[in-house]
Amino acid sequence: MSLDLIRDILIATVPLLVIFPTLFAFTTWLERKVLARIQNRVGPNKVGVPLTRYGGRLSLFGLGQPLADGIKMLFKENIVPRDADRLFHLLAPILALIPAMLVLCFLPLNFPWINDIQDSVKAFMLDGAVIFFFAISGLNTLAIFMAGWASRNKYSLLGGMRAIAQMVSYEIPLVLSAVVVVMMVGSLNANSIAGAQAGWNWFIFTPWGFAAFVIFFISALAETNRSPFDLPEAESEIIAGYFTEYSGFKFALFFLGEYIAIFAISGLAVTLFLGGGAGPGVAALPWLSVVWFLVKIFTLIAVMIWLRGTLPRLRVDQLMGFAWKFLLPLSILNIFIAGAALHLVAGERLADLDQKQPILRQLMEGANPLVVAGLWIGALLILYVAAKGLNQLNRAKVRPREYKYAE
Amino acid sequence: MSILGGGVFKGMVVTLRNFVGSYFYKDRLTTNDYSWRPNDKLPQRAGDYPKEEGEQLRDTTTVTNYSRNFPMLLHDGGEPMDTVRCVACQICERECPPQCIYIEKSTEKKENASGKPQFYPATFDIDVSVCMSCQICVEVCPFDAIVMNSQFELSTPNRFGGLLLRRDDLLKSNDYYHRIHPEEAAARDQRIADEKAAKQAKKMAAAEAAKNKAEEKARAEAEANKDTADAEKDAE
Amino acid sequence: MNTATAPNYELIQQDGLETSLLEISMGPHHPSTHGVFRMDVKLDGETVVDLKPVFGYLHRNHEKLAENMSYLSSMPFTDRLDYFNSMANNWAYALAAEKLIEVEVPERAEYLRVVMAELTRLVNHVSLIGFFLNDLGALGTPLLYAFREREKILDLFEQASGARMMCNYFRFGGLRNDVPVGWIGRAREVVDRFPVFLDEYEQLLCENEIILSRTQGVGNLSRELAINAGITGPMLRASGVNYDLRKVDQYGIYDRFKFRVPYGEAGDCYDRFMVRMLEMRESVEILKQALEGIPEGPVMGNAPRVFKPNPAEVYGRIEGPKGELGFYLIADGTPKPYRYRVRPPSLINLTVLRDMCLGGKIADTVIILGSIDIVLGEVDR
Amino acid sequence: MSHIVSHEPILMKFPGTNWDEEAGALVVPTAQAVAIATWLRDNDAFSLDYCSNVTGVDYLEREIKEKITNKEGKMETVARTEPSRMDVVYHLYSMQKQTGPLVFKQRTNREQPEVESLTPVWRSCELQEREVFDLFGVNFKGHPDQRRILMWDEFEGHPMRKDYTEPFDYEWEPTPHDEILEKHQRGKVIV
Repeated sequence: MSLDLIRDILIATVPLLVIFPTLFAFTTWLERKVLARIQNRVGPNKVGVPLTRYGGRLSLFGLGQPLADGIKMLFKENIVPRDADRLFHLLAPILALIPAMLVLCFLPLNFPWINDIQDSVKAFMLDGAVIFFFAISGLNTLAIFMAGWASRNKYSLLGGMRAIAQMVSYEIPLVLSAVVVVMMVGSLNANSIAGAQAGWNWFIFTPWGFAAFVIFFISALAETNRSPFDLPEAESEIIAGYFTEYSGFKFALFFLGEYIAIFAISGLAVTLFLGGGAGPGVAALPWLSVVWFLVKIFTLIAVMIWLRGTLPRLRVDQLMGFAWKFLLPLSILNIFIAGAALHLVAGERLADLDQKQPILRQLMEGANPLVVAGLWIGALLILYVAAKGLNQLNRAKVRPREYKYAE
Repeated sequence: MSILGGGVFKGMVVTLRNFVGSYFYKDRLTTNDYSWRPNDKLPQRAGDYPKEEGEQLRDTTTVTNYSRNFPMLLHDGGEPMDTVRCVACQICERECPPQCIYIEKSTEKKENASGKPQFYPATFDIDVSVCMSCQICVEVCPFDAIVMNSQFELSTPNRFGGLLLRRDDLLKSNDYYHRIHPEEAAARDQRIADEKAAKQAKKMAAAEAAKNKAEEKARAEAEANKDTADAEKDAE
Repeated sequence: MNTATAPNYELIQQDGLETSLLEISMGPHHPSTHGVFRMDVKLDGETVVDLKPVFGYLHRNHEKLAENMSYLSSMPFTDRLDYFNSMANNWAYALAAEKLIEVEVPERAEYLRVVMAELTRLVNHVSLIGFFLNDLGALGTPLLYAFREREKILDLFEQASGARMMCNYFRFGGLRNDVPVGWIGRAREVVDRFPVFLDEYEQLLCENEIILSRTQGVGNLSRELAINAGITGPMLRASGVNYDLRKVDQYGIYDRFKFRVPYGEAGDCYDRFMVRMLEMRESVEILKQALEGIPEGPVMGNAPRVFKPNPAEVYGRIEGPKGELGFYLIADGTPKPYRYRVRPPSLINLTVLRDMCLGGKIADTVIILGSIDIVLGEVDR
Repeated sequence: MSHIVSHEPILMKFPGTNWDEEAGALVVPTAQAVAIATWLRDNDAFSLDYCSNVTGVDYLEREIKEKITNKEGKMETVARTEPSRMDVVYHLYSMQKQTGPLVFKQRTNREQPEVESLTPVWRSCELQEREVFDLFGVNFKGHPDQRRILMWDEFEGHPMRKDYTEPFDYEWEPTPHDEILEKHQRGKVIV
């Protein structure tokens, strides 16, 4: 282990371990402020720098709140139920955090200091990055069930079982919608996928790309137990689900794990569909791509928070029905449409598309716009009709009712 | 809605409108921000008041001038015990639903504001931890001696004696009453004034009736002696 | 067909694997039991196999208290029965007591009574829908919109009676004091702005696919079982029975106002939710008409100073927001009632909780309990 | 007010019942209670399909002074001692006809109160009859699930009875309030 290899490893990993937990703190603040404003409240604004001499306080718009929460979590008593499975009770939050952190390294964040370290350390250069991503993030399910089982509490057990069922069944639509992009780009390397969307031709602007993005986003919500799918920790039914018996720093670890998982999966969504670091001005200042990357991640997180403030929760059987009978067939159909569209547009030029250049630009030069527009509307129409059909198929007639009045 | 997920989007439009609205329309935010100056601590113990008796340091906009919390005894200004209105008739003690008032009547009488010797309450305790601020005592009191205060910061660290308000903690002046409940105080004073005026008028009427009855009697006697005088004159 | 026979779920014997049911006690300290109420639930996986409600955690024996106190002294305790609408409880008790003595309630007091009762109905329905959405999982947003509107009405109560929730405002023969100057104007302003809020609320909730699929067809209550089990209030009207005491008994001066009574037919959670939404609009209609026609004049009739009715038995009932709230009083000539009984709509509406929850998921139990609208102060008295 | 239910036809049909004029209630022998109740519910003339309120009333031994005009037409008060009894009162309404209350009483003694349960007829009596059992001690024959509803199961005694004495309050703590209560009890009896 030569000295400069260790140096390069540290350069590659330490920023990730520093930047993302601070972003976690910022996200908790953002979530509480946005949710508060949605509910016509003001949100945290009391924690700040007390200026005792002037008898006032620098409120910093509540930015001190995550810090205060962190410190509070450190000092909270760490209760472990008497006959809980102590080892696994302790292990679960750590296992929830490690894969989320690990997966962060594959996001194509080319920080400015990235190009003077050796290639072997640049994780996102890994050829099978997307596959590795899904493999590692599958561990999260195991952690949640371990927490549910180890706390010997009926509600946590229910929460744990719900978590397994939900995450396993939403893994498939997630992967299938990612397959569409991989098929287009032809490589699993996160960097080449991002490269293939340089300039403005992101994959979301294609019909099958847009459908795949919607499916990916919905499945991502389910993967990270966010808003309409937050069944494993459904407050109103099973108190706090798998982390009912967690308090103190272990509880904070679960939260950190959950938010880093949200970063990771929205980072992947940005890489696959929203063109990674691509954005105006990247050519002039290359490190601007990191800023664009984070801005896109935060827009996705803002939409997640907005959903959390509006939507109620699904029931377990509806959740499963939605995944297996609606998202799965739709994503498979989407793959066929993408393949057919590619074949129709590119025709015989399919073989000599080189990976480095943006795929879409190459596709667009050859074909005349009329055919492409027709394809666009055709694909979207087929997808919409399929979605309506599937929806009627597996859900009872559910629509608002008219009511009679008595004088 | 016919399109898939239409209802969900309409709901999200509402939350977006509320999100944006809460920055512009101040009346949407119902949570009012209590004063955050650290040294402006809420007055904790009952005796912990500045010289201005009963005055709350915080802006009383949060406490409207209709809210009622715990009873207080009224006195008409000056030295509290000289002008106390309460005559310890113990009707309020008997009517109080949670029985949280305890009165011990004084043995000897004392001059009250209008100069008439009157009993006064030697001890008048209200157990504020039991009182449910239902205002029944104010209704049944025939002398307008007890009214509701709007002071609610009475928390004390001492669990037993701290919440038992003695007579001196309860006594408040009438103009303090005017300051916290202007309308109600004005209406009450008006009613007392009317009753006094009515009593005055009745007394005057009674006095006149008595006076002119006395005159008639006097006139009747005058005539009577006049008749007897004439009779004697005739007799001679 | 009076006792619905529950489907018999015997112990699960699957190919030699004898397993047992998961027995959960959802209660008394649970986020969505609306107070200290416990349900012993037996679960087969997520489906509910058996459910046994347990009451009594908030029992203060309000009736024994009332029998040791004068009639007037137990009026403030009626605020604590259903602490969400104290004015409606006061009115029910005042209505029953007024049957014991001959007292004539002045016009202005009758109008103000209708205004206060309808304002409490708005507060109750708005808060209930907020709690119902909380049980469904919408993290507090509808509830906080509801509380924002509830604050405006509670300020009106505070200005009229002195207290926001424990009003103790009604007396036998009228009201304790008149509303302050300018109150009617403020009330009219709040009532005019309420439909705007209701439109926003309906746009947020009534067509949301997730709410539709979670509440339609859940907790069905048939017409016959509803009548037989003595269900009253919006829950009964959601099952299709048109029985509203404001139209049946026409107590107070409800016959002077033109309003309609919405009712559903399926009797599931969605109907109960929608009937309450539509009922709020009708209450706003009543409030508009009542606030227009309030006459001037006294608010207190010539009630005797010491309330000492001669021996009689009386049962007065009103259409409370949760159902028929009744007071059964037996007077024996002394200033204390001989027997004082409160007919609690929440407790009786819980009779059918087990029938509606069997066979559903545990998530449905929470919503069905939410749609029944119980307040433990009234259930346990 | 929804119009009052006439009770004469019931008296004719079921001779065992009699009409308590002063309370305005139909007193029914417990033996025939279920039969009468089912008839009232299913009969078209009455169709009392909604039992709104079920409660118990406890009457101790008491003597009532009544002013009656005796033979010479003079008013004089006669003291009459009334035996102790326990009533279970049902208020019946009809939702179809929207007709007013018919008060329906079952009487029993105080030592061994035993009454016919009407839960098979109206489901709304189920919880209310359990409450009467819990607070008054009236045993309802035929009740599907007769348990204590408000008190905890190991509780002895029935609180709503007039002669109920409170058990020793083992959770008592010295509070200023209880000085006041003692002073209340010592001198003044609450009228």
